[in-house]
Amino acid sequence: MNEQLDDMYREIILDHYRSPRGRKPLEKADIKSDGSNPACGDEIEMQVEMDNDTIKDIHVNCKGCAISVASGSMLAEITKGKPIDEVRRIAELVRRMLKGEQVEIPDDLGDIDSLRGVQQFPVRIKCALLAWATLVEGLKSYEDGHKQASASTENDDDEHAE
Amino acid sequence: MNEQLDDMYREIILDHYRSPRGRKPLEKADIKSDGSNPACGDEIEMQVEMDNDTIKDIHVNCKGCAISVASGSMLAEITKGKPIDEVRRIAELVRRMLKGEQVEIPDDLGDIDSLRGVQQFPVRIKCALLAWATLVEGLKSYEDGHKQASASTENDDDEHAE
Amino acid sequence: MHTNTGKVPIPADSHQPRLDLVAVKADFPILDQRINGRRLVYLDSAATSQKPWVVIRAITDYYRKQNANIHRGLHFLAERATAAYEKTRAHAANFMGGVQREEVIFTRGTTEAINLIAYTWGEANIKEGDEIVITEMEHHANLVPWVILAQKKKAVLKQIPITFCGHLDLSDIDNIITPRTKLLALTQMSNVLGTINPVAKLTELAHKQGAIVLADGAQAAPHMPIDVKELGVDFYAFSSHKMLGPTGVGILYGRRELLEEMPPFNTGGEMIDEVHFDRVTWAELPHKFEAGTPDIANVVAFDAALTYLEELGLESIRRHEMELTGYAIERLSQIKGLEIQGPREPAQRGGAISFTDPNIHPHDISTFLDSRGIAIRAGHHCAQPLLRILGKTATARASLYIYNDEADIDALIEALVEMRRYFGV
Amino acid sequence: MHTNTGKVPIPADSHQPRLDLVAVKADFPILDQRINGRRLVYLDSAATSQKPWVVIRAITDYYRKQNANIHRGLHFLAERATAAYEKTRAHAANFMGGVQREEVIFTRGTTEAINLIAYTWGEANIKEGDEIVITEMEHHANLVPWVILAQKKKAVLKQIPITFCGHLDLSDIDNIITPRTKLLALTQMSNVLGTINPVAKLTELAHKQGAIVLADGAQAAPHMPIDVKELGVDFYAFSSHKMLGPTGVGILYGRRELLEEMPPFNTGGEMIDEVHFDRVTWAELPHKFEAGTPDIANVVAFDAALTYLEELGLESIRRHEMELTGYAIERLSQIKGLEIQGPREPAQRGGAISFTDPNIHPHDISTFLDSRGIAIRAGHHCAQPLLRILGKTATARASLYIYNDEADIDALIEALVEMRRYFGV
Ligand SMILES: Cc1ncc(COP(=O)(O)O)c(C=O)c1O
Ligand SMILES: Cc1ncc(COP(=O)(O)O)c(C=O)c1O
Repeated sequence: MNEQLDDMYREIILDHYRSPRGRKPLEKADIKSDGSNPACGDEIEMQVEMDNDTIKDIHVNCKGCAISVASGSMLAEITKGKPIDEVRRIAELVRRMLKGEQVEIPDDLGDIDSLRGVQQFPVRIKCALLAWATLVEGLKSYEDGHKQASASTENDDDEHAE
Repeated sequence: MNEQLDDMYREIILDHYRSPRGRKPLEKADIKSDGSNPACGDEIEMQVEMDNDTIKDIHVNCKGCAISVASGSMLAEITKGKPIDEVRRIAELVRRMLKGEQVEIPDDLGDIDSLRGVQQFPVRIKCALLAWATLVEGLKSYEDGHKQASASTENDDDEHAE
Repeated sequence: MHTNTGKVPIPADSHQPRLDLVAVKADFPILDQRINGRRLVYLDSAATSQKPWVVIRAITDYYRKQNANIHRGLHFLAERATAAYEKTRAHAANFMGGVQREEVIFTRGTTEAINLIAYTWGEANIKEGDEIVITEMEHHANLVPWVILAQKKKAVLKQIPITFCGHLDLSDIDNIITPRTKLLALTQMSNVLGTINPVAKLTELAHKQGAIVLADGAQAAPHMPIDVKELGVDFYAFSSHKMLGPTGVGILYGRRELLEEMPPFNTGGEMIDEVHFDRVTWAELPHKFEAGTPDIANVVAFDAALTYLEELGLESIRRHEMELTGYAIERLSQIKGLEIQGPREPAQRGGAISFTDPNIHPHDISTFLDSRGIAIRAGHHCAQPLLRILGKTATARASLYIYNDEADIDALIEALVEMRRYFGV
Repeated sequence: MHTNTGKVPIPADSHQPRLDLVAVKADFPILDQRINGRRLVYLDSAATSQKPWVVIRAITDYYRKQNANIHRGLHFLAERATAAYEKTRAHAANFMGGVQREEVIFTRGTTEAINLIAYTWGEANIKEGDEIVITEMEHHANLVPWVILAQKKKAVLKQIPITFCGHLDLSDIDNIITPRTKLLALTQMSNVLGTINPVAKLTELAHKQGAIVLADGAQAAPHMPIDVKELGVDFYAFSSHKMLGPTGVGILYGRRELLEEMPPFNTGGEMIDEVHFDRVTWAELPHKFEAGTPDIANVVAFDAALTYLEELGLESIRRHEMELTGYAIERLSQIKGLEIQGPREPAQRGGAISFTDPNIHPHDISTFLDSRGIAIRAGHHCAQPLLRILGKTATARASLYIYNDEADIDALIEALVEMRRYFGV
């Protein structure tokens, strides 16, 4: 289980946790989206600048555990410059990977693969999902014409399923 | 426990049960009193003819178990001709005996002593008490100037106490 | 097997293996006991069943190796306990024929499950003048909550009557279940008469009128295969302790859309999302209905009870009980004057057999049988209105389960005969 | 004993024998286990306690030798089960300083006990404009039911604030508890701060204003002698599972006159006197509040837990925990930057110690400690409003009980130091 621990807190994760990417607030944000896990107390604030259907810049400020911070930091790094559709596909990939499905993570999303170890800690899965759920919510309301969104993974209780 | 069983269903009790005393309804009743244990389903109807403060005649019709029938039959036999105060004393004696207190039953109330075995069957104590509670209620309302009374030993739950 | 008794016909479609009664009995440590110097003959399973070693050991193992509070813990024990608790939920969902795990709520028992519905769905949906339909054979658990709710809401409580043979009398059903009916609440199997009710058929009728249907499965779920989807009911309730499981655990199945709309019942920890002094939001299903620390150990052990039943096979259990019920009714009928309640035909009933002796009160029957090591129940069986309709203040009830055999019935019959000599009436 | 630590002063009136920790630890089979290759250091007793052999065995014995449904049975097992069940009631009545057995109601836990009061006494007595007073440090169990009731009745929910040190701030109490106050509901010991509240004093104030008082004893009853008469409260609630007993059992004490006037909560079997389709009368106390089959086995086994606690001595337990709490707080304070919540002085608090690291989230603390075999809890501890007031979204909480010793604290400290190296922050 020390192995398990090291599997969860991989060096890549600890690196993102110690120096999270996307910390700088944006001057001009097209999307603001907040997320939280009331039960865990993780909180996230996100700002996105869009260029039509593409994420031009993104700011992620996550107050939470190493997993949620690292996941948000990876998100900031990866999604910048990607079109909405692709971001959605990646979010879905992350979700399925964390639920324990056999998914291949492409090389260019390499850091995300390091979140795989979180599977072994069911209670922590929602921490890893928070940033992604928050961004997906934000993109949705952007498409719907709103600017503000909020998300929660608190009740994402699938980890209890057998 | 067959001994316990025989201790509860003493020959005297079975005799009262097989041929209960006081079965004959009265022509002239000063008191009518009904009693029941809803949980057990025991039901009793009582009629009493009074001569001032003395029970002149008594009718007991009990539909219930051997214990309640025998107890009612003994009551009919014993209380006939006795003044209210003494009947109350006897009822109290029966009650204390059934609750397991060390009480002496005078020789002239000899049959009652045979109810002692019921102590060992806590759930049955209220069966043995029903007739007595019904009579005491009846006498009380007689003194209060009413004719009709009803009683219940259902919630007489002391047997649960340690 | 006794040769002096005609065998009850076995349903043609029953290809299930027979129970190995010797093995089954050996699984129940309490049956080893001598009561009043005699072998224990336990014929009170309708009140509560005995427990096999696997269930007892599951409790012990839980406390020895897994015990922790669930759902919020991040440590090893808490995760194991949570997984074990949720495993039982998934198992119960399967046991009922495959429902969603979010549709399975843990309660203390059938009684609490039904009260939960009355306090939440009932409180929100029953209005003045609405009609609640029950049957004349309901247990107080599926009766008193509706009497109270009807009083409170000025609603009307109607009963489907019973026939002389102890079946539901459906001759006037169209005047009982009407467009005014908001709820049909009925038992799937009577704990007094043994009658198995046509739940699927009545559910169809009730649904046509727009009513919601709750089935009380306390007596049915332990003894036959259950498929709530096939029954079509909206709510289904049963108790662990009557089906080899521990006390303190009940299951409420509720159709997801209904549960989602319902307000919570008890409130507190575990069932909330966000809490402020002036507002609260609820957790998702099923947690919304499980406030506070549940009976974790017993929920975990209930899984072992379900597995035990499934390994025997619910079809096999039903077949065994039908045969034994047939045998018991036949033997009891041979005792002159003994009055047996409910249907005679084992296919139409379960193994709860109520009877009365014309001269000996049920209490005396019970006490006498007890002196011979035979445990039955005597009284109103929490069905006072039914007993009144039967014209009885009490009955004696022998009820069967997987660990009973013909020798148990023979012991009962022998003791009943001896009893008459004893009381000399 | 460690020599490098100042000893916490022991109250002068404490002549109680010390706990024999080696013997105590040996009584808890789960502590024998290795978690993640390490000795289990269980510091999560405020969530649920571990169980000694005597309690586990009491459950096993019950199912092996006594199991039957209670109160209505006339057979041997039913009488034994009933007597055992009622024995626990009498014991609990004594444990609380000697109340009447009719004043002791069995529930599933503290949460259900408090909901029972809200649904019965609260429903009947709280009117529009009435005030319900709680504190800022309540567990959701003693908070959400009052938020909901206040909303429903248009009553006002007021909170007694806390000071910077985690005590109740009574400076403005006369404006909080007023003649409009109908209920004061407060915890005797905080599950987050550890604070022991002046329940007797506040009860006196509330009674002067004509209010009813409910104390949540979930965290206090396991750890110190309780006398509800001395506290003066009208209702008192606690949970078996936090004090060595099984899950599924709680105790509600209620003053007899109040309980007698209150309508029942759940309805069904066992709690009735007479049942008709149009009217029902209730059983006497305490049965009026115990509908359906209760968690018989666990109630029976809870007796063994109470006996175990009493044999150790609640005074001795309190003394042990005060010493160990003092030691823990002192050692934790030596870790630079670690922030500890609640009073520092062991005499003013119990052994639930919440702390935060400036750089490491409580979840990460918990997960890391778990890898070292140390079980603590991290999160909002079912007290979201309190956490908001503390300015935290979560804390780590180590909580102590009779089977913990200084070696457990040393293991915690060592791991916390190691953790900082691990995360490198
Ligand atoms: C038909 C029926 N319904 C409900 C109940 C109540 O079950 P419980 O006491 O487990 O809540 C019983 C058990 O006595 C029953 O037989
Ligand atoms: C102070 C306090 N009150 C109430 C509760 C709820 O107790 P239970 O979950 O046993 O109902 C707890 C336990 O978490 C608690 O710590």
